[in-house]
Parts: sequence; structure tokens; C-alpha cells
Amino acid sequence: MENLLAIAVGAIFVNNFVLFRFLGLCPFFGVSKKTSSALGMGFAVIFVMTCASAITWLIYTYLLIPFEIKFMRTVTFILVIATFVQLLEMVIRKHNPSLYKALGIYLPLITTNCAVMGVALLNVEEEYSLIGSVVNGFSAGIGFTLALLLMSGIRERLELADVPRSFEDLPIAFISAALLALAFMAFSGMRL
Amino acid sequence: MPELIVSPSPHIRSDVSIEKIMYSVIIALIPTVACGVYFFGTQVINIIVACILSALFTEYLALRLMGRKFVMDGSAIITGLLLALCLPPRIPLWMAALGAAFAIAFAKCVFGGLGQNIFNPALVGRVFLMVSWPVEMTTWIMPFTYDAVTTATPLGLWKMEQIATPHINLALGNVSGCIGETSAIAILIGGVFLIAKRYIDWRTPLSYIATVGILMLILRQDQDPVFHILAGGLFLGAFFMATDYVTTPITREGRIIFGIGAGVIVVAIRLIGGYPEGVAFSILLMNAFTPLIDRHVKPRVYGIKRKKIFTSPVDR
Amino acid sequence: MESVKRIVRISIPLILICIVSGATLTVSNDMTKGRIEEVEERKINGSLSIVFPGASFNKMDDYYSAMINGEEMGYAFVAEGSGYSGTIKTMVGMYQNGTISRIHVISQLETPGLGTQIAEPDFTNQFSGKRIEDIRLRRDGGLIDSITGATISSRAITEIVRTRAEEVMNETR
Amino acid sequence: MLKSRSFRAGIHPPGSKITAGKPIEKAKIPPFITVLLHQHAGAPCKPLVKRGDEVKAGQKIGDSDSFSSAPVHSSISGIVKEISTQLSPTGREVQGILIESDGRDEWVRMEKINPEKASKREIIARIREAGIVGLGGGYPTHVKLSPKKGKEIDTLILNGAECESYVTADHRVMLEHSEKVVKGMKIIMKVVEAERGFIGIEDNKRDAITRMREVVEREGDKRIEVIPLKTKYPQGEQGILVKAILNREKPSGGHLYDTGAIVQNVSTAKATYDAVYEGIPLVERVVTVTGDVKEPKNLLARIGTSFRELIGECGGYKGEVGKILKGGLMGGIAQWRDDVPVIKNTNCILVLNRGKSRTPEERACIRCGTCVEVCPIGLIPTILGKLAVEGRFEECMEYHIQDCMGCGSCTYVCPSKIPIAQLISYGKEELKKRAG
Amino acid sequence: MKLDELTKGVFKYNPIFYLMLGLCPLLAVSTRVDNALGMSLGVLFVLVGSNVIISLFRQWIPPEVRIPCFIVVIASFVTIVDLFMHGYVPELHERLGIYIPLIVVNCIILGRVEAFASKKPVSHSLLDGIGMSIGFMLGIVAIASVREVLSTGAMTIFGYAIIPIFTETPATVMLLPPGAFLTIAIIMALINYKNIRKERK
Repeated sequence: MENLLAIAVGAIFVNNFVLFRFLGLCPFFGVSKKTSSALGMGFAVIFVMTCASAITWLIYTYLLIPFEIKFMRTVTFILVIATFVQLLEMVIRKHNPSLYKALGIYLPLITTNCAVMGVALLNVEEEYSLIGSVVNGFSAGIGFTLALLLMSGIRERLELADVPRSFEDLPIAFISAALLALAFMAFSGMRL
Repeated sequence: MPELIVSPSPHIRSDVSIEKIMYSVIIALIPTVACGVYFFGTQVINIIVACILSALFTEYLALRLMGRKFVMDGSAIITGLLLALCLPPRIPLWMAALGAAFAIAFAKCVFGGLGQNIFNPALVGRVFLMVSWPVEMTTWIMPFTYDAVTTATPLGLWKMEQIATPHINLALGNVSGCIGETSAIAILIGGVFLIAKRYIDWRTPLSYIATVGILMLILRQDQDPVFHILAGGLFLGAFFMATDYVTTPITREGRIIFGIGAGVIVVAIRLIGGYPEGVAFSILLMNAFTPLIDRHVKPRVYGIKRKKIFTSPVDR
Repeated sequence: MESVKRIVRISIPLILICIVSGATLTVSNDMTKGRIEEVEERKINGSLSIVFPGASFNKMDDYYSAMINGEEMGYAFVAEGSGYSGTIKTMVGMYQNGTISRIHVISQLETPGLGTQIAEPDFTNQFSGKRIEDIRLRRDGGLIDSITGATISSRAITEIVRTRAEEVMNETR
Repeated sequence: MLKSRSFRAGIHPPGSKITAGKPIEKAKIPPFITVLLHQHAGAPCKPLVKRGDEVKAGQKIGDSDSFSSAPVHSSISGIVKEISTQLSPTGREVQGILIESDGRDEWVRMEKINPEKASKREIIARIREAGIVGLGGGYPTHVKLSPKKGKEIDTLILNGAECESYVTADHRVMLEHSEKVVKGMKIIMKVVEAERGFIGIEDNKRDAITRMREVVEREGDKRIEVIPLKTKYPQGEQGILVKAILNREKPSGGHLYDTGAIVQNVSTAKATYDAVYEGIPLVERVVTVTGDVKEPKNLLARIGTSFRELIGECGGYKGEVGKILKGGLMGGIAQWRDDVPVIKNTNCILVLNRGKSRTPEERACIRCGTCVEVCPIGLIPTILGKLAVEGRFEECMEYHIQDCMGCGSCTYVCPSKIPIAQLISYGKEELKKRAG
Repeated sequence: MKLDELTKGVFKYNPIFYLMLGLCPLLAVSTRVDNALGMSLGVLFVLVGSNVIISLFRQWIPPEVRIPCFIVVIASFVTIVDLFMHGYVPELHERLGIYIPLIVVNCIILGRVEAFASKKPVSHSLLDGIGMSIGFMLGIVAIASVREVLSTGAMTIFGYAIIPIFTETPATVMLLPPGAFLTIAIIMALINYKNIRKERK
């Protein structure tokens, strides 16, 4: 049994998905202009990553390994994730319009979010158990949301700042991400 | 009848200015600088001068590039000075100067200069150097041994070998460590001066130091919290960096949260983290949280009953 | 009826693509399978021959026994554990009497430029010829000099190696 | 002495009450006056006289049909010279009646009223007829004393805080007309049926506190109490005063009536006394002429006298004049010219020489948070200012821009010398425009 | 005319600096120039292959399921790259790690397939794929060379020293995530600066 707390701390802080593994950068820079949308995106990602971790683990363990087609994991994982997100979108739209309004617009963006695919692959690489994978997926989502929220706070404040023209918008966002990553170095080597 | 000047009220301004605040901070740092020179020799002066000059020059250059006016407001001097104070006493001069330049260029000027930056420039400089040149940044010397005999800091000794350093040494500064983080008393003198002048808010240092002390007391029975409060850069950070106006919350309530958060991070790093010391990181991380704190922690407005401290953005 | 038709019209291309894709990948897999296994094997063998040059190896339970001229010299085994950040994986060669022959770091994720020095010969060579009980940092009462500024990494690898070596000694005794 | 009451935050600008010890002097009757037809908040008056008419001091010369307005009176006897557009010291251009003095100073008075016997309605009518407006704020007093149905008033607070630098007019009134103030206060308490009355006086006016206490004791009215207040700006703001004395808050977006209290200036109470007991309408008031004039004074000036006249009476300018303010340093309105007339709420004429008038250079905000610390309302002024400059008015609402009362404390303390209060009031104006 | 399809991806619509696509692999594997080259060759293969195949069969793919179809095609190419790299360049494969299978979610590829190849003839798609890949390669190699030179004090490509060691104390930070963000920020700011100056003229 792995140390679940260690997995969680690792995924949230030590190896933060965005700041250390560079996964999910597109939404990290794309949806971080407002804290409200960052929070919505964050929740959507947490949910999808948790579910995707469980589903891909099940498929990998009970389908790919028995049939000795591990090499098909990239194809199956991406298909499963895409289908899952698509289905999720349809279900939410039908049954919970208010939730759809809050999260739905972010769902299509998640299909090609490398963070989701990345967490599924990492679970397999690290040989986590089912619970370990789910915890890893959930924590990675939390880590993503944390980074996204901090970034959106910073960018909201930068809107009132007098950034030099060449650095406006994306370059300054990258600089902020660099300094944020520098601050997150605090967690390197953290062990439980 | 000369032409009258018409301007909106008020027609009087307090005599506090940016320069006055900045130069007061520099004055408050004099005891700490003096201690650094006393314990680690005159090489320290070279490092301080290198940092300050490099900071000033970088700021001048960056502002010229941005087509803005350079004002000698003392903020770059503080950045350089504070950076020098959290460097090891035998760091190569070029490295110190590079750290200051990086701090000013990438933590201050690209954000638009004074008042606009998110992260504390001096600490960015320190962490940048720390991550880039870990060996040089962790080469310490004992006080009064003016040639580089490497040794470990009190916190390093504690973390690696469970050796505690006597409190009196920590208070006076007779220990190895960064130039400015040795003598707790010298830092305290400067800090109290600034608090008395009302240039810094006492809430941040108090909540910060108290959090570290209390958490250490609760979490580790075998460790005395006084050691953790006095050792390392906690005092320097609490009085001079966690109180940096630009990068910390603007409200009193927010400042308390900032202090507590930074304290928790310091304790986490010291107990389970990879580094022996976490003051610089804790403040930088809380700097990142500052915009969110500022957004959600506001004072109670006259005539409005306080319902929630945190208003979720979804509500709006 | 219409909808069934539509489903068929939509799904047939998708299914076809999947089949073609599956077939292609199976072919590629077959083409590379041998090489990949060889590569993986070479990785292990490579490190084995580093820790016991010129020896041949027999795979036992969870270690290899190293034979030189048909005589068992010692054991080679993989020691794994968490370092400063991430897992450190080392191949360790140990003589029967409990003296280390050599260690070789297979993979590690330590701080670049600092913790990564544990993989370099300057550091790993210290292990050669040391007895198990001496595989400790000097400040911990052993004979290994730690890397300046990377005490945690240095300590981690010594602990990993010693713990595993002790285990193997107990197993083989 | 009781502990002084106060409110949170606030600032301590220099008091500079150089005229505090100077008794009220009657100003000379000016050769001409300009009675503005709009000296108060509410509807402007229409002239009741025409060019060439002869008027007496105390004669009503302008009135309006609107309830929320107050009539204006001539403060000297003379001849109406013209009725034309004039510059008001508030900065607006309004209609004014120019009257040339005949030097005789003949008066007409209204009938005296015994407040013990008179009805509430009679007294309110008299207060309106006498043209009384708040001598601090300029809001017609009779309107203020007629709260909407359902609003229970239990307390009257007399505002003797006078927290502004330099101004000493109320201070002198309290010292020299203490009885009248207390009697006027009792009239108002009767009108609004208040159970309690407080006189709030800042503790830098110890003599006024002692004097008022003596008088209250002599009157033997147990309902009235004199409350010492901490010397702090903006202690004299209505909402703040209610908070300091009663610990009640005016709800955001609501009205002061919601606290159950009414605030009146001490000088207004004195004017009420004059109108009811003596039948004299509001035609003169105490004006502190101070700052860089040769001899600062507290002058009892006829309303309509030009600033220049009064400054002249104080020996003229000392040094090169830079600014002339109607009011104190914190809230005063800078004047374009020195020939604007005194209006009913002109408590101070403050002259500043060139050196003191310079506007400091504005710098970048360093987020020191001092403005947040001093804001008596609990706003975050610097962010409001930045948002207003950026034109993000909707977000200003989230930061409660509407609750700003414009005291200017934030601008005073700002080390970067940013005119925060001005930026916020710009934001408020823009929002008002948008609301239509 | 056709040459445009090739060059637009390299300069005008550079997928990295203009379209801001493919950031994740860009920052993750740009620690060394040979990693960067390996990654961009992988991307080249996948992008060109998918572009061509999709363009070939574009008439037969029903619009309702086009995304799943694209994904399957792309994922297949990615797997092929993964398998062959593992077999023939194992060291590179180990260094790139999970970023090889993650090529599948590289937005450049799905983006080009969706926006271009599914609508244009094969020859155009081929050129587009090559152009875009070269654009990607330029970006990632540029960033990788900056990072490698500054973080190791030298540059070595596939064992050949291009730039010999010039400093004993290189800046390790450039090897770490902050260095990656910093490098791309500065490159983008320089591009912006150039454009602004051009605008002024």
C-alpha cells in the first residue's frame, strides 16, 4: 500500500503538475485572467482528472494487461478520456443546466488538456494501485487548481499595473509563472 | 491679485513620503549591517556595495529602456541591501551582483517598477541564486574566522545532526549564517524602530513569529520553539521582508493571514522539507497568495454588517 | 430504421480506422518488441558489468549472483528508495564477505548540479571496498564523505545502499 | 472628566487653531453685499425683489415654492443694484442679488415666538422662514427636522466637534453664546421629540466643554449631556459622530434617520434660538478668517459680504497668496477669485500663501496600506482610485465606492501623494452619470 | 503559392510564438538541445503522418465523429514513434519519458489536423505539416539552446561538443522550471519589442 498522503503532497506541491511537469499549460495561461473562471476550470479539471484516473486504471489493468496490448495505451487512454469528457458534457447539460453553465464551457477545453492524459500515463508509469491512482488524479487536479488560482490572482492584479508594452499579457504571465515556480521550489525535497 | 491656485481638497498632505519611508528602512538596517561586518569581516561591505550598485544600475538601465524617469527613491537600495543581507558572507562578488540585477530586472521592472511587483525582489534574487548556485549559496563560515572555513548554520546543524545552538549565541549573532540573519537582537532593534515610527505594521512580524513558535511547540516536543524563532532568517524576514508594502496584503486582516500562512510554510519546510531554512520561500509563496488575500479579505465597511470574510467569486 | 442507418454510417469509418490502427500498431510492436526487450536487458547487464567487471551473472530471487571463472564472487542487486526528490535507483555489487565492490546509479531525479553529483564517480567510488557498517556519512559515524550542500541526497543514497545490502546479506547467509 | 469617545481610524492633521482665543468681532457693514439665491442643498430661490427696490436688513428677498429649500434674506439695508449670475464659493454659478448699502442698517424682525407654547409646526415654519440651513453642511434645517413617517428619532446630537484645521467659528460660538446654543438645542429637541441630547465637542476645546457643561447644568435639563470627543479628523462628520457617541451606524445606502439620531451644528442651534426667541432670520454668521492673513480673526460677518472685504478687515494677505479656501484645510473648497460672497455655511476663509499651496508630485502607489488604515469607513481607497482611473466603475461598486464620504483622509496620508479622494469622487460621479 | 504553406508555419504563424500551441512539451523537454531535436523529430513524424492520412481520407470521415477519428490516427502515429524510439534510441526515449505519448495531446497536431488537413488536399497538408514542424523545431531548439548553454556552461548535441565548457559555475536555475518560463518570456518579449518598433515606423 503506497503512502497516500505522500502521493497527495507530491502531486499538489512537490511535483505540481503545472509548475514542475509543465502539464496543462494551455488552460493555465488561457483561463487565468479572472479568478472566477479559474475556479470553474479548476473544479472541472479536478473532477475529470479523478474520474479519468480511475477509468484508465481499470482499463489498463483489466483490459490492456490481460490481452498483452500495453502498447495500445496511448490510443485507448486518449479515446477513453475524450469519450468520457464528451459524455460528461452531455449529461451535465441535460441534467444540471446551472452546473453546465458554471463548468460546461470549460469541458471541451479539457479534452486536449495534457494534464488529464498526463495523470493517466503517470499512474501507469508509477504503478499505483487503483486508490493510489485516484488520489494522484485528485491531488494533481488540486495542484493544478492551486496554481491556476494563484496565477489568476496575480494576473488580475497585473491588470492595474503598468507593465512595459513588450511584456504585456503573455510575457509577463510567463515571468509570473517563472517566479511562482521559483517560489514552489520551496517544496522540493519535501517528504512525509 | 495673483492668480489663485485651485485644486481639490484636501489642501494639506502628511509629511510622509516614499523617500522618507525607504530611507528609514535603510537606517533600521544599520545595526544588522554593523553586526554582519563585525562578525564576518570587511568582505561583507564589498558584497553589500556590489549588490546596491548592481541594483541601482539595473534599475536605471531598465527604466531607461522602458522610457521612464529614474527616481532615486531608495527602493533599489533596499532591494540590494536586503539581498546582500541574506547571502552567505563569502559569496563571489559577481554572483551577488548578478542576483541583485536579476531581482531588479525580473522581479520588479518587468512588472512596471516600484509598487507593481508581485514578489519581493530581494527574495527572488536570493532564491534565484540559491537554486542556481547551491554550493556557493550554502558555504558558510564561522564568525571571526575571516578565511572561508566551511561550516553549517544552526538550522543546518539541527536538521542534519540534531545539534541545537545556545540561545544566547543566536540572539547575539555569534553563529554562522547569512550576513544579516545572525543577530536577532540587531534585527529586533531595527524592526522596533520601524514599528515605533509606524512605517511597518506590527501585525505581520508578530503573527509570523508567533505562528512558527506555537507550531514548533505543538508539533515537536523535543525541540524548543525559541531556537526556531531565533535561528535562521526568521527575524530578518519577519521584520523587513514580510512587511514589504508592495508584495504583502494591504489590509490589516490580510497581513495577519499573511503572517500565519508564512509561519506555517516555514515550519513545514523546516520539519519535512528539503531545505534547512524556509523563510525566503515562505514569504515568496505568500507573496503569490497576496492578490487572492487582498481580493477576499477586506475591512468591514461602515454601515454594512459583516456577513462573511470570504465572499466566493461564484456568488457574484 | 433511419437512426440505425445513421449509426452505421457514422461508426463504420471509426471502426475501420480503429482496426487499421490496431493492426498497424501490432505490426510495429512486433517489429520493435525484440529490440525493446534487448534494450531493457542491456540496461541491467550494463550496470551489472559495471559493478562486477568481467563476471557472469545468474539471476536469483531478487538479486544476481556474480560468477567469475565459475566461482561465486558476490551478489549484485538493485537498491531503490526515495532521495531528495524522486526515486534513486542503484545497482550495487557486493562481495560475499559484505564488502562493497562497486555501486552504479541507474536513475535519479536529484537537484541538477547538486544532488546529481551522487551519480558521479567521485562520489560513488567511495563505496568501493567499504564494509556494510561503514556505509554511512562521516557525520553519522561512517566513512562516506557527503557532497557539500547536498547532504540529504548523500545520506539518502548511503541509506538506500546499506539497507538493501543488509537485507541481501541476511538472505544469502 | 470622562474618557473622550471616538471612532476607528481617522487622521491627525495639524490643528492650527490660531484664532481659538480670539473673541468674535463684529465685521464692518460692507458697502455692498451679494446674496446668492442658492446657498443650500435643495431647490434655488426665486428673487422677491427687483432692481431698484429698497430693502432692509432681515427682509426676505428670495424664496422658493419647494419644501426642500430655504429663503434668503438681505443682511443690510440698501438698494437692489442688480440681479445676475454670480460665482458661488462652492464653485457653481448661481443667481445672486447685489445690494448696495445705504449705511443706515435698518432692520425688520419677525414676531418672537415662545417655544414653550408654540406648536411643532409653528416652530418648523419659523425655522424655514428664517432661512436656517445647517451652518456646517448647508442642508435646510426644517427639512432635516421633518423626517419621513415611520422614522423614529430619539436622539439629537449637537455637533461641536469642529475637527477641521484652522476653523474656530463653532468653538467661539460655544464659548460666547452657550446659553443660546443650549436653548436652541432644546427647541430642536422639542421639534423632533428627542428623548436625549448630546453635545459632542473635541477634547482640544476643553474650555468649550467646561463652559457648555456649566450651562447645561444651570439649565437643569437632565436629558442633555456634553460628550468630549477625541481630537481626530473627520470626527465632525455626521455618520462618524453618531458612531462615536451612540455606537450606531448609518446603514450603507440608507439615511442618517435610520440611526434614530439627528445631527445639528452648534451654530445652527444658535441660529434657531435667534429665529425663535428673537425673530432674527439668518443674516449673519461667525466666519473664521485665518491662515496667511496679517491678523487672523473670528468675524461676525453679514451673509453676502465678499471674501476680499473680510480678508481686508484682517489686515490683508501676508506674503504672496496662493490659495483661498472656503472651509478648512481638509475639506475646504479652493476659490477662483477672492470676491465671492460669504454664504450661510461659510465657517472659515483660509488663506494659504504660495509655498503652502503647491500640489506635490504624484508617484506610484507602493501599497503601503496607510489609506486603508485611516479610512473611517473601512474602504480600500487605493484600489478604488486605481479602478476609477482605469474606468472599471462596475468593480468600484464591489469595493463599496458609494459608501465613501469624501473626507480626504486617504489623500492626506498617502506617501505617494496620490489624490485618492479625488479619483474616488470621479468614480462616484461617473457612476451617477451612468445611473442616469 | 504552395511554398507559402511551408513557410507560414516557420515564420508568420509560428505555432509557438504566434499561435501559442504546444507549450507543454516545449517547456518540459527543452532542457537540452538533443532532447529538443528528438522531440521535434517525433512531432514532425506524427504531424506530417496525420496530416497526410487525414487529408487523404477526409471525404470518408463523417463530421460527427471526426475528432475521435483524428485522435485515433494521431495516437497511432504517436505509439509508433514511442515504440521505435524505445527500440532504437533508448537513452533519448528515457529522457523524454511520458512526453512522447503526450505528443498525442499536443495542441499543434490536433489543431492543424482539424483546421487544415481535414479541409485541404494532400500536397498542401504535407507542406503544412512540414512547415509547422519546422516552426516548432525552431522554437524548441532556440529555447533549448539558451537553457542548455546557460545551465551547463556548454552545448553538446548527440555527444559532439558544439560549444566547449566556458564556465565552471553555470546557472542551474535554467535547467529547472523557472528557467524554462523565463526563457520563453524573454524570447516573446523580444519578438513583441521588435513588432512594436516596426509598428512605430
